[in-house]
Amino acid sequence: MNIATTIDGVPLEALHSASEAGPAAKRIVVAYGFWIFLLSDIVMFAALFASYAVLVRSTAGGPTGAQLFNQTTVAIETVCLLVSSYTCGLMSLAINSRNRLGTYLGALITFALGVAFLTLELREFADMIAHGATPERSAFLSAFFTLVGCHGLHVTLGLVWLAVMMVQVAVMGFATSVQHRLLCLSLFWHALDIVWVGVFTVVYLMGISL
Amino acid sequence: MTDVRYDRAPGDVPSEEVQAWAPSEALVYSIGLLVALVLTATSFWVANTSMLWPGGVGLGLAVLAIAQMGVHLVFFLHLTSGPDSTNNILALAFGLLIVFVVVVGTIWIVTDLNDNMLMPSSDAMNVRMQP
Amino acid sequence: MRYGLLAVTLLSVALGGCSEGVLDPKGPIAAAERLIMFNSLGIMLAIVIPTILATLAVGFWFRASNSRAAYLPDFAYSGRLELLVWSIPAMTVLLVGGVAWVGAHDLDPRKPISSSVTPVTVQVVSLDWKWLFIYPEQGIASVNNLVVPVGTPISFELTSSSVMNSFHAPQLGSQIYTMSGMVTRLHLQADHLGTYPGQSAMFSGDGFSDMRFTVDAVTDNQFAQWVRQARETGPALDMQTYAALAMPSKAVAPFTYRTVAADLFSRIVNAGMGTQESFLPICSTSQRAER
Amino acid sequence: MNLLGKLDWSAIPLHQPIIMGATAFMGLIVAAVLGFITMKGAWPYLWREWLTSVDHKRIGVMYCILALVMLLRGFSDAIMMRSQQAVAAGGAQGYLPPEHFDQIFSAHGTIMIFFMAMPFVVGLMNFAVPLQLGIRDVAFPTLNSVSFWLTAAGALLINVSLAVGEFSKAGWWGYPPLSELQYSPGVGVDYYLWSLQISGLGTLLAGINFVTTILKMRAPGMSYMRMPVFCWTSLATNLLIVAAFPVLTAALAMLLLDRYLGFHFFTNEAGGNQMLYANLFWVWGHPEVYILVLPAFGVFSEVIATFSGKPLFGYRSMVVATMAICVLSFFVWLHHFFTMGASANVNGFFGIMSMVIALPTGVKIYNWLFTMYGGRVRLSVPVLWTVGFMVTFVIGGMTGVLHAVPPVSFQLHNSVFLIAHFHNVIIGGVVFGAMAGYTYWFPKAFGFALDERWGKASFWCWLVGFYLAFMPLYLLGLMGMTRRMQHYDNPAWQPWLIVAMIGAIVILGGIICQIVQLVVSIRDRDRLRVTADPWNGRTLEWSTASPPPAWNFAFAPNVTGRDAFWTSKRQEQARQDKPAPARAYEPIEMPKNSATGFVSAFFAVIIGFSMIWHIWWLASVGVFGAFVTLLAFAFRRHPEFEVPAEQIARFERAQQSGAAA
Ligand code: HEA
Ligand code: HEA
Ligand code: CUA
Ligand SMILES: [Cu+2]
Repeated sequence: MNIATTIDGVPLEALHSASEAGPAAKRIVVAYGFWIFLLSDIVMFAALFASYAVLVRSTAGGPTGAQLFNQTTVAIETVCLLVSSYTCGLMSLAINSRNRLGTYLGALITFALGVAFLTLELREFADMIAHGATPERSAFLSAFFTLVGCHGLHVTLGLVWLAVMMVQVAVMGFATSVQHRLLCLSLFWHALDIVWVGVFTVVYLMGISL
Repeated sequence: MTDVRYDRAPGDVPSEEVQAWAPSEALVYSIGLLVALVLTATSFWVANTSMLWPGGVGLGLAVLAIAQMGVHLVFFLHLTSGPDSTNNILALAFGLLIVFVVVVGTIWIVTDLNDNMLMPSSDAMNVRMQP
Repeated sequence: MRYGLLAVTLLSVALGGCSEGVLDPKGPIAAAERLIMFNSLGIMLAIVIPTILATLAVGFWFRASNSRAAYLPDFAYSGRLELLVWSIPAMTVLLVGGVAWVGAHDLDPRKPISSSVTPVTVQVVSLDWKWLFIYPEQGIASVNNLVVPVGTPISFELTSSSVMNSFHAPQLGSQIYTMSGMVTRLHLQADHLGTYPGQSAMFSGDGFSDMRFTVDAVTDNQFAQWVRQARETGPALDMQTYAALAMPSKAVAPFTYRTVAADLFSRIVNAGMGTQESFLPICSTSQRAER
Repeated sequence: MNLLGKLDWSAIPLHQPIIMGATAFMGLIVAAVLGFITMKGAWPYLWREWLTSVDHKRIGVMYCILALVMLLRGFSDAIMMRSQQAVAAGGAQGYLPPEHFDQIFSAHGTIMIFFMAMPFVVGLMNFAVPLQLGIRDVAFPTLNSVSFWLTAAGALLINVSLAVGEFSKAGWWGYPPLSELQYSPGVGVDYYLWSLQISGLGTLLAGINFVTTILKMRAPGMSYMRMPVFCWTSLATNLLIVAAFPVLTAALAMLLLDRYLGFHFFTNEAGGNQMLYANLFWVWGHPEVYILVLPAFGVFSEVIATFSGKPLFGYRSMVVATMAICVLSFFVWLHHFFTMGASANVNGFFGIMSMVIALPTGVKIYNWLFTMYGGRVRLSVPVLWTVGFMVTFVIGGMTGVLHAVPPVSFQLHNSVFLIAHFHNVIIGGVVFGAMAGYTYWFPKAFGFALDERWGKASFWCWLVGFYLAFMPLYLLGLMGMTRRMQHYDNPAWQPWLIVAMIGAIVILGGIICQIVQLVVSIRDRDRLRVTADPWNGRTLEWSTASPPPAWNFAFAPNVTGRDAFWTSKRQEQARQDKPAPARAYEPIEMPKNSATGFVSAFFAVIIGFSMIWHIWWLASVGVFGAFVTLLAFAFRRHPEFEVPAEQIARFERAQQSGAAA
């Protein structure tokens, strides 16, 4: 509640309204730009979700979701991603207090969990393909592999990005630009988690129960 | 560039001084994780139990998912309804509107079309539309 | 309004010599659609023409070189005008919107035409690049020539053998897409004897421009006679002949089939759905591949 | 294994004289331009000042140049279609065989929408928005350069298809199953898909950049309700870009997966659903038409207020109308396929929603009208384009609403009546708007104005040409002529098609006038030299020099009201004192030039081209190169440099003495 009446101890009336205060600070501009990017990314996922929903019954006589999905894997995947979001958050706290060790540690755990998630997902895919449930088999499977695979691709990119950022911290320290990028990275990682909530609910849970 | 305080970046951790009264950040993340885990567990349970009316399961799952997304936004992405986040929230609201329109509109239109495209006399079309 | 009249006169002169198209309906559907079009146009012209005239007049009168025009440099807001400006188009939209809603329901292509005459069913298949019309009740089929008894509702079931097309005979009314593996529905009727052009209204590849057909609206007797004739001449339409017909070809001259395999239409639809039982190795691919 | 994938000599259409002629002609022009640059030794200058520039003004100008070049390409396609249809009546086949004609209308539509209209409006926004907001640059200047070069890369790819391989023959929508591998086995559709994906990415990044700029980077005091209307419409356009383009990306990606990996999203087999593609395409497609026309509305708003010597009438309802169009445009897309067979309720709903857009659009028309009312309207070229627009667009909008009545669409869908509708709104709206903006801001960008007489001549040619070229199409549509006809039976259509061709030729006259205008103006630039404020402007771009310095404003402007510059001019008059007391200039931080955009677009072309021709190894090289480019950008140490205070002071002094002289 405090926040509504004062900002950093300065009463609101004394401040310009945000819309008249002139260009915002770089950190805000960068993060806001990235926020807009994330929203556009989510709209793309919305199109994929919609396509999946429309094609889910078009199995062309091939296997259905209920026959293919393994809930235990999905549960483990979900926990991996959730905890990685948590460690990613702790990492940003370490960054804010310029704690290198904490940053590396947070990054390492996040990375490891991300890799675990990807491994599980790829194993699941390989398993399905081995059983003939390839994306060429039916429209349903095309939509499934595209939606889930697109999320997986995002995770992969996130991991590459994370690795690059750790090199940057090592080389350039906590320069402002590095900090801005790390902020964006954590936004990205959390957003992936949100998309995953949609994936496991719509694809896996609704897939087996409906 | 002018330094503006009356504005906040999305996902930013609020500065220490203002939030002196608030729980520590690590605690916020931990609460978030906990709630998210509980919601996830509930979702899995809902999908598997036979104790619930099957007709309501889909709806229940959707509500749980939305709740969990909200938890992520608040605890991990630090979104608040404070005046310093107005722009972030507005952008989010616009994004959600579009997501809603794209998903609901597409499902509405294509299901309606599908239903109208069945063979009038035989049930052959069902092979394609319903497994 | 004078200009409106002028435009209408010019339009009618321009179209006077022409006896085809949307403005020359030959059936109840096309007639209703033309009426709706004129009504909507009239409603909108009532606001659009004054708008155009006002734009020209204001722009001309307030030109900088006209010293007689008033200069009101602070005239930037007027609550009354704002309200007017929002409400006049709103009324128009309300009116045309109502027409759209009622029209969409009344002229829904799926809606049968109410009539005391029993309808004739025609199954339409769009092929690369010609039209196949199957008359299941008569057991015959015809290519690029649709013959219908006048005054009788025709109930169409439409599908495609390959890509999307749109079945359109402007003087009879609504068009509708044809899509592989799916069946769309359409109801039309011809009220006047005559021969009317038809076409595909959805681009479908190289032979598209030739994908025309004619509609012959004939008397009941003539129709019965045509059916009899068809039954006696032409090849039989079975799986083999259908497969041959489905190969891409352009500008095919109309002809008829003496018999049609009973479930041909539904098998074409099922083939399009790619289910296992698909029976035809229709490979238009090789023909389409040009390099 | 073939090192060059599907690429071999047969890809070059040596046996087709028309294509080879066109290619040779284009090649000659390109060679001439490149030769000229080399002769002048201008490469270092070009590289330093333009190709690697991250200055929003330069990027804006490059966007407009790209758009104008693509206009010429799109127009030559249009002339070919018009002349083909003028002769191919009865049994005649004309001079363009179907496989060629089909490529032409597909290329015409794609190029005009994506590589002419889009770059033009994005270019105008690039140039004007930061200046109007009173800031030094956009939020992400290097990203801006990436956006531009990706757009250019897409444009390059689509033009390469002329010489190497072929272009899509499935129309600018690329509807499956026609665009699927089974029915379009050639590389044409792949050219279409990859050039749209690459330029689409650029557009999306530009959208993000501008939303952020407008929402977060305004000059002190520039509250939302003080922003110029052009900034508002730009905001709406960029919100639409950010929200709509991802859907197109997704739809095209699915089609790519179908074509490259045998997926079954839209195929006839295995449960694919072609209706889904149509649905997704138009989810993007309808907002796209407002992406194009909203900036044009913004230009007209600026022009009409400036040249009437009055504030814009009804600013508030203008803003409301803009944002209403922005949101409503997402609720109407089904009106592009009323005839696919949806239920009456669905058709009715989307029909009514489409009409509702006429309401805010109409409000805009009336507000412009009342802005002229009581004004002193100087009838110079930008105003002519504006009034021409108001008259023409209302007609096109009306036929749009007509299409939105489902039973009417059942008859007129895909007829040339529809072609007339959308050229009516696009030429009468977007192109006229682009031309108005071009004439309006040209003096700001280059320091000299465009010749008035040639400008007027061009306008009249365009106006008359437009009516001649497209009014007959309305009639033909009513006579039952459908679109995309390579030849036709009905001889009654031919006279009208000949009129339409004459119209296109008159438009060509307009284009020639425009080119002459440009040449004459460059020749007479000393006579046409202008001050900072040639039109007695109202917004901040007119408060700085023409052309503006790299840093735009020596001091961040302090905005105290709507029409910021006009307000401050009035205040100065009222005070009647000397220019504001001299302030000490301060050094300004500016972003350094960067080759990131150019180099990453280079790799994008490599990726696109090698994917089209299935040259997998080269595609991986391209991906790797793009990645390294990004890394190089990320590890830059000093991305900014400082403009010393003396340099700024020198510039300002020279400016003032120039103005006094
Ligand atoms: C800049 C581009 C642009 C713009 C602004 C518009 C504006 C509109 N368009 Fe258009 N449209 C296209 C570009 C555009 N369109 C394109 C490219 C296609 C075809 C693509 C293809 O198939 O290849 C198309 C196709 C198209 C269709 C599909 C037809 C079919 O395929 O069968 C429809 C149907 O509803 C439609 C409707 C409208 C409407 C209702 C508007 C409205 O926004 C118009 C609103 C404006 C006015 C009405 C005028 C001003 C208002 C007043 C003076 C107020 C009073 C008037 C009234 C209340 C009537 N358009
Ligand atoms: C922005 C969009 C745009 C624009 C501007 C145009 C402009 C024109 N179009 Fe286009 N057209 C489309 C978008 C556009 N078109 C689309 C989307 C299709 C559908 C494609 C499909 O079916 O898939 C289409 C289809 C289409 C057809 C096919 C009809 C059919 O299917 O049967 C025809 C037929 O003649 C045609 C004609 C013309 C003509 C004569 C012009 C003329 O008005 C051309 C005007 C000339 C220019 C716009 C260039 C002029 C200016 C300059 C070069 C600047 C000069 C230089 C300086 C100032 C320095 N168009
Ligand atoms: Cu459409 Cu099944
Ligand atoms: Cu539209």
